[in-house]
Amino acid sequence: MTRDTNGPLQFQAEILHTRRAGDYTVITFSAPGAADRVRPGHFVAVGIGSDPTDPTAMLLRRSFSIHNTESVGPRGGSIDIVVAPHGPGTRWIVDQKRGDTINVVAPLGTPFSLPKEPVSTVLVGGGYGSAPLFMLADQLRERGCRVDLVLGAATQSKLFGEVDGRRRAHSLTVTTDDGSVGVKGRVTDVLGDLVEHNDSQVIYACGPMPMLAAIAAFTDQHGIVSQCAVEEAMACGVGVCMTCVLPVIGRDGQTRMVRSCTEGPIFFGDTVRWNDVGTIPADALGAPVPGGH
Amino acid sequence: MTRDTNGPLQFQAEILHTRRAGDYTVITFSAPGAADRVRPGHFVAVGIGSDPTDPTAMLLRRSFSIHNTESVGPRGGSIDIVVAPHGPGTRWIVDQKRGDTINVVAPLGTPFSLPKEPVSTVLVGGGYGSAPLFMLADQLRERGCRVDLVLGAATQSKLFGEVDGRRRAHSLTVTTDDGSVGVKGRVTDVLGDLVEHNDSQVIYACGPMPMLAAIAAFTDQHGIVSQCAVEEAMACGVGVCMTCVLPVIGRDGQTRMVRSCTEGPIFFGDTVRWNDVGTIPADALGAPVPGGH
Amino acid sequence: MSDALIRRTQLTTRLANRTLVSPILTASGCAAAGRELDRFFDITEIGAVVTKSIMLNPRSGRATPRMAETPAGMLNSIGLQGPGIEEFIAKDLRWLRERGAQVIVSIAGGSTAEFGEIAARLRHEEGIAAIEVNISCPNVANRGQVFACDAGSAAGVIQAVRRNTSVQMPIFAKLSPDVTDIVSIASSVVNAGADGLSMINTTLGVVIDTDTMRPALAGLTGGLSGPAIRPMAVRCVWQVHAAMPEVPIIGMGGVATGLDALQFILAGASAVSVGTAVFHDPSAPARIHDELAVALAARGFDNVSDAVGHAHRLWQESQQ
Amino acid sequence: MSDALIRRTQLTTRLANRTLVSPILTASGCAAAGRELDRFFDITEIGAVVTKSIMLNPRSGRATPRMAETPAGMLNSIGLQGPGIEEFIAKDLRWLRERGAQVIVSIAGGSTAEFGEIAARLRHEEGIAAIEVNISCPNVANRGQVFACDAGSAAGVIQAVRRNTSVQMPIFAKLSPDVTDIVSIASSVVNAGADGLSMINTTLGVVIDTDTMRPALAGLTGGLSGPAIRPMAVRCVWQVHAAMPEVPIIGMGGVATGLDALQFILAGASAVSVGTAVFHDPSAPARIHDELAVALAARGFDNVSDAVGHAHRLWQESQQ
Ligand SMILES: Cc1cc2nc3c(=O)[nH]c(=O)nc-3n(C[C@H](O)[C@H](O)[C@H](O)COP(=O)(O)OP(=O)(O)OC[C@H]3O[C@@H](n4cnc5c(N)ncnc54)[C@H](O)[C@@H]3O)c2cc1C
Ligand SMILES: Cc1cc2nc3c(=O)[nH]c(=O)nc-3n(C[C@H](O)[C@H](O)[C@H](O)COP(=O)(O)OP(=O)(O)OC[C@H]3O[C@@H](n4cnc5c(N)ncnc54)[C@H](O)[C@@H]3O)c2cc1C
Ligand SMILES: Cc1cc2nc3c(=O)[nH]c(=O)nc-3n(C[C@H](O)[C@H](O)[C@H](O)COP(=O)(O)O)c2cc1C
Ligand SMILES: Cc1cc2nc3c(=O)[nH]c(=O)nc-3n(C[C@H](O)[C@H](O)[C@H](O)COP(=O)(O)O)c2cc1C
Ligand code: FES
Ligand code: FES
Repeated sequence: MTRDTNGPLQFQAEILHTRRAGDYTVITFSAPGAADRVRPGHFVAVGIGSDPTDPTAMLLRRSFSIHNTESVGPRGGSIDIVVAPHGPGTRWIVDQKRGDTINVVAPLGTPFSLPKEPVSTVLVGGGYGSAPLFMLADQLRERGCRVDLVLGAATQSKLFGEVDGRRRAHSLTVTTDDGSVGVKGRVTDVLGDLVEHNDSQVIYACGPMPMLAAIAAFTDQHGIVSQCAVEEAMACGVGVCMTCVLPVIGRDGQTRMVRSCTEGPIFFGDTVRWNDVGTIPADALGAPVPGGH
Repeated sequence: MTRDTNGPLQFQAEILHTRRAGDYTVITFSAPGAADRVRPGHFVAVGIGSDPTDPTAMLLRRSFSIHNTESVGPRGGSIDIVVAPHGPGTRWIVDQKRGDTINVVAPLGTPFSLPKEPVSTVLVGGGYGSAPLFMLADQLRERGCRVDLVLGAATQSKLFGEVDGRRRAHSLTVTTDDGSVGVKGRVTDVLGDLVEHNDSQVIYACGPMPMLAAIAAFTDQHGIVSQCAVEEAMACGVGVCMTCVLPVIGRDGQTRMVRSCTEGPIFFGDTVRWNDVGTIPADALGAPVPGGH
Repeated sequence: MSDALIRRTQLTTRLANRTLVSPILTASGCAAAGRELDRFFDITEIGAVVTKSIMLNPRSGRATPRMAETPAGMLNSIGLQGPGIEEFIAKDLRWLRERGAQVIVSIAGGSTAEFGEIAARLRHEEGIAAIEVNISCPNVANRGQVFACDAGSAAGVIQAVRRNTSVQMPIFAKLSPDVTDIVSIASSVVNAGADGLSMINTTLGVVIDTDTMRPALAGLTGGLSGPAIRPMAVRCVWQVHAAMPEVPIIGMGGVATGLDALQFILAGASAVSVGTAVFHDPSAPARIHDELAVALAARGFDNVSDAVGHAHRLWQESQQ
Repeated sequence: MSDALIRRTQLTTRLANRTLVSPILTASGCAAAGRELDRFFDITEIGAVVTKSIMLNPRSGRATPRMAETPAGMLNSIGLQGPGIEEFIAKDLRWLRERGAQVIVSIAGGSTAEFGEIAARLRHEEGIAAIEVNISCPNVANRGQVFACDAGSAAGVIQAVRRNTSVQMPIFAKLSPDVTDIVSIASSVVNAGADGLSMINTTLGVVIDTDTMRPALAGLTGGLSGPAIRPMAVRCVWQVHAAMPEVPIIGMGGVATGLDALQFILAGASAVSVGTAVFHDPSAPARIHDELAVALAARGFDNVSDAVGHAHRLWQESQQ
């Protein structure tokens, strides 16, 4: 058997451009070869350090949704990510400057599935969760789908992509928890009207877990489909460590602890056992039995 | 009892300037307050990371002789060091750019003693070991001492300070192991003539341990004095860890394991037991007794 | 030297009665069953894929969070999630065989009997270079004490595996560093029939999440791995090789570069597994192989076995 | 909050029968006798200076190299170099007293009797807040086995110290993590008369210098310290506090920030020593004190003792 060489690539990337966008930093880096393999919903894993052999106290890669790609960039292809400085790793990443190098693995994960019919869709992004939705919006529109975009965040500086959203979707609705811009409230507060009005068939969502759970509950109630990009802590990002699992119901009805870096990060909303995330449900395959493990 | 606040300072330093000099990088950083406390032979200890709270895999500071100071620099005082990229820590330091910050402790150690009389002196630097000798030359000349400078290295690119040397000493002799510049040979090959010719009373030396040992043997033979700046691996640089010790004979004739970061790095050549460095001599204070410790 | 040349020729290693093309292996639990890493480097060019420890039945593992990053290391509590031995044989082992990779199968159990059963199930499978017995798992019968922390329980497991395995099949016992005297555990498993030793498994740790003010891992404790523990791992290899120089050792714990691998070899390891470094750099095993080839050549070694334990010889000379 | 206010007011701690102005201490061997660090921060504003372990007689320590940097840590083999108890009392203790610092005197010995003698010599000295008994040193009578690795030897040392010390003087036994079951060692020293426990000392490691191909330390093995071992240290504190919640613990191992110190306190430590971090940042103890004050306030704690062991309470709730 020969090697499968169509998967993710690992490469030294040069940072081509960085810009601030509210609380976030958008980083563009060279990705020759890899950029062309990207589909909406894929993510990248970035190492901390300019090279894998640099001594670093932070061994684990940081994962970011792919925001945009350029196939014929200055270095024959580039990728954009949107980074929220959170802990020491992401702070290191946003401190890197044009011309610095980083080590990147991309593209990773299972991307969004696109509908075969030109149905009406709603795309919901919470905070930087909107990052992967713009490429998705483009591809949906190409297939003749209607795209209504909802961006939500705690406050205005944590919204990402308002300007782009107006250009790349048929409609844009903004919500903020504090009402600093758009509708005061949660994204789910505006979904009912949108879905009803446009007869939307699929909701694509990326954002915090409680938001995804709420959307999955919503699509369940309304008898439509959701695809959710989950965010679980990942040690490897490539499928070898089993840190990133969550309980997912298979086609056979059996719940299994499934890797979100490989089988995900995109899951159909009705397959994830949202309330049981962070636990091993008693009926999961191989769950501990009382008395033994 | 109140605190002694005249010792070393710890401060965030801004890198003001860097330049290449052969294989070395000369780094100038701001050192308000500290620059004025420096005497020739003092050293600095530089942390790896822009701030002590930055996560780093390299915890130990790197030590460098102070090459120059400026009391009224752009930030009210600055210090120059000469860095040879050796392992990962020094490589990180030479990668820092103007405007970056580092955390510095300075000045550290016991400096060179200056002669009370205007005697003739020879200053010998091996490789980057010449770094501290130029400030020393200035102060010796101020006191009316004759200063003959000898710079030695394996090869031309590892010599430091030829140009400066010509300006700041009465004479300059260069030796290289490969003869790429100056006399082919070791610094000790040229000492005999110099000392005889100028009736030198003190040799000040800084460089690799074998060179220092040879110079101490030389001054011993010639009945003159040497002061040697030793380079022992240091964990703390400030006198609290006891990693940097070497066997030194006290005024009472007793050998003790003495901290080179605090009692040194400058020692009189005849007090160091050069052949026993790296061991505990059996007659050292508290040496292991057979059968016991 | 061309890359391919370095990788192919110089580094064949003897490990018990096997010859491997390289001393560099993956570490159990850090490479799944090789398929994912094969996209980053050619898994047939390293010494062997050491597979994730497999148990008799499917197993869900522990609840999440299962990991926390720590300085130059990480804590994990995966809890041996896996499909069970039958699915492992049908899918993973089969794929590895078809791919032409060398395979060391790591096995784990909650009881001595379970270890024996798994070994028996593997007995007639082709394409297994060795069995690594992960005895760093809780013994259900002994209030969850880890087998590897008790010389008697550890020996019991190895005997059970030995009885159910062909005499030609090398058995490596994987030891935990969390013991007062690793040499005594090592000698007890060797006496019980282990052909070699794998050292070290992770060391037990706890991280408190200062935001939630609770343990960061859902399972409270986890195993610490990565460069942080390398000096501890090299120490274990050194001590055991000094006591039993004839017993082959697979060294591991924080190997991230060829020079790290060389430390283990000089301390007495015949092969070296790369674990956590794979998360940092998924092509690490191939890179480390190449770096090791260069490092050995630069030091004048013609082959790996001359370097195995070399630091002991130099050390003894220096002590005379 | 002004810096001085943070440092002075909020953080008084009970440690056995003592009250300290701060839970932040230096770690033995990483602060000498306080004088050098006093130039970087005011040593009277931290909880106490824990002095370098002192033996009966002057001692040269081990040959150099005595240290090697390791990922997020270091290995040391100082070998307890020091001036002996008489000079310590005459110079170091006297200076500390005149300076007005709180002092915890760390003592070490090669035999049970030596520990007893040192304790006796300290009995009538003023200005000692507590004695920390470093039992992680080799027992000459027992082929150099470390006292702390054997429950019996460890208890013997503590009994000897207890007999030679006033009942008011708190004795803290300093434990090694290099044991199969730290809780059993802890309970044996508490039964022998220790008022509290200091955890952890360094863990044994080896680094091979790949240039010389020999051990990097002249003494072969050394003690691993620094952030690398923090998860191991927090684990030890957690386990012992869970088993003996009433016994005060001085926690240490890789503390470099106020949040690191908070991890130890939440896991059960009443005070926290800062060791290797001092080499990275000589003003670390004062900085960590300030960071801890802010962290405790941000979490709504009025005082340190409410936070001690708090993670156990939250953990138990979450497990119900
Ligand atoms: C599939 C996926 C896509 C993501 N996309 C984005 C994005 O587009 N933009 C963005 O800003 N962030 C994104 N994140 C979150 C981002 O990966 C984390 O914020 C980041 O890893 C935290 O690293 P840190 O150094 O700031 O924090 P630390 O707390 O120091 O991280 C320590 C460790 O925990 C892991 N970790 C901590 N928090 C998270 C988290 N929320 N998710 C995953 N791992 C975590 C880190 O990877 C690291 O291994 C994504 C995460 C996933 C899994
Ligand atoms: C008093 C003194 C003055 C010095 N002056 C200069 C100078 O002016 N210019 C210059 O380039 N170098 C100087 N050095 C040497 C310099 O400190 C080392 O080259 C440097 O610490 C090595 O760090 P690294 O990261 O490159 O190597 P690594 O091998 O990664 O260092 C690991 C550890 O070992 C210590 N270490 C390793 N080699 C040495 C060494 N030779 N001396 C001391 N510690 C060592 C480091 O501090 C560090 O803690 C001086 C050393 C001392 C003690
Ligand atoms: C996420 C993870 C999972 C692991 N799973 C196993 C396992 O299933 N069986 C086993 O014997 N060791 C397991 N280990 C331990 C490694 O094989 C290895 O012994 C240890 O991590 C030290 O090596 P490293 O520092 O290179 O990772 C695991 C380690 C990690 C980090
Ligand atoms: C250089 C050095 C010397 C030490 N000397 C002693 C000592 O004399 N007595 C002792 O009990 N512990 C000694 N220790 C151990 C520390 O006190 C501490 O327990 C350990 O280093 C873990 O803490 P840390 O990671 O903060 O350094 C020493 C540690 C170092 C690094
Ligand atoms: S992050 Fe490692 S398997 Fe998913
Ligand atoms: S380097 Fe720590 S005492 Fe000298």
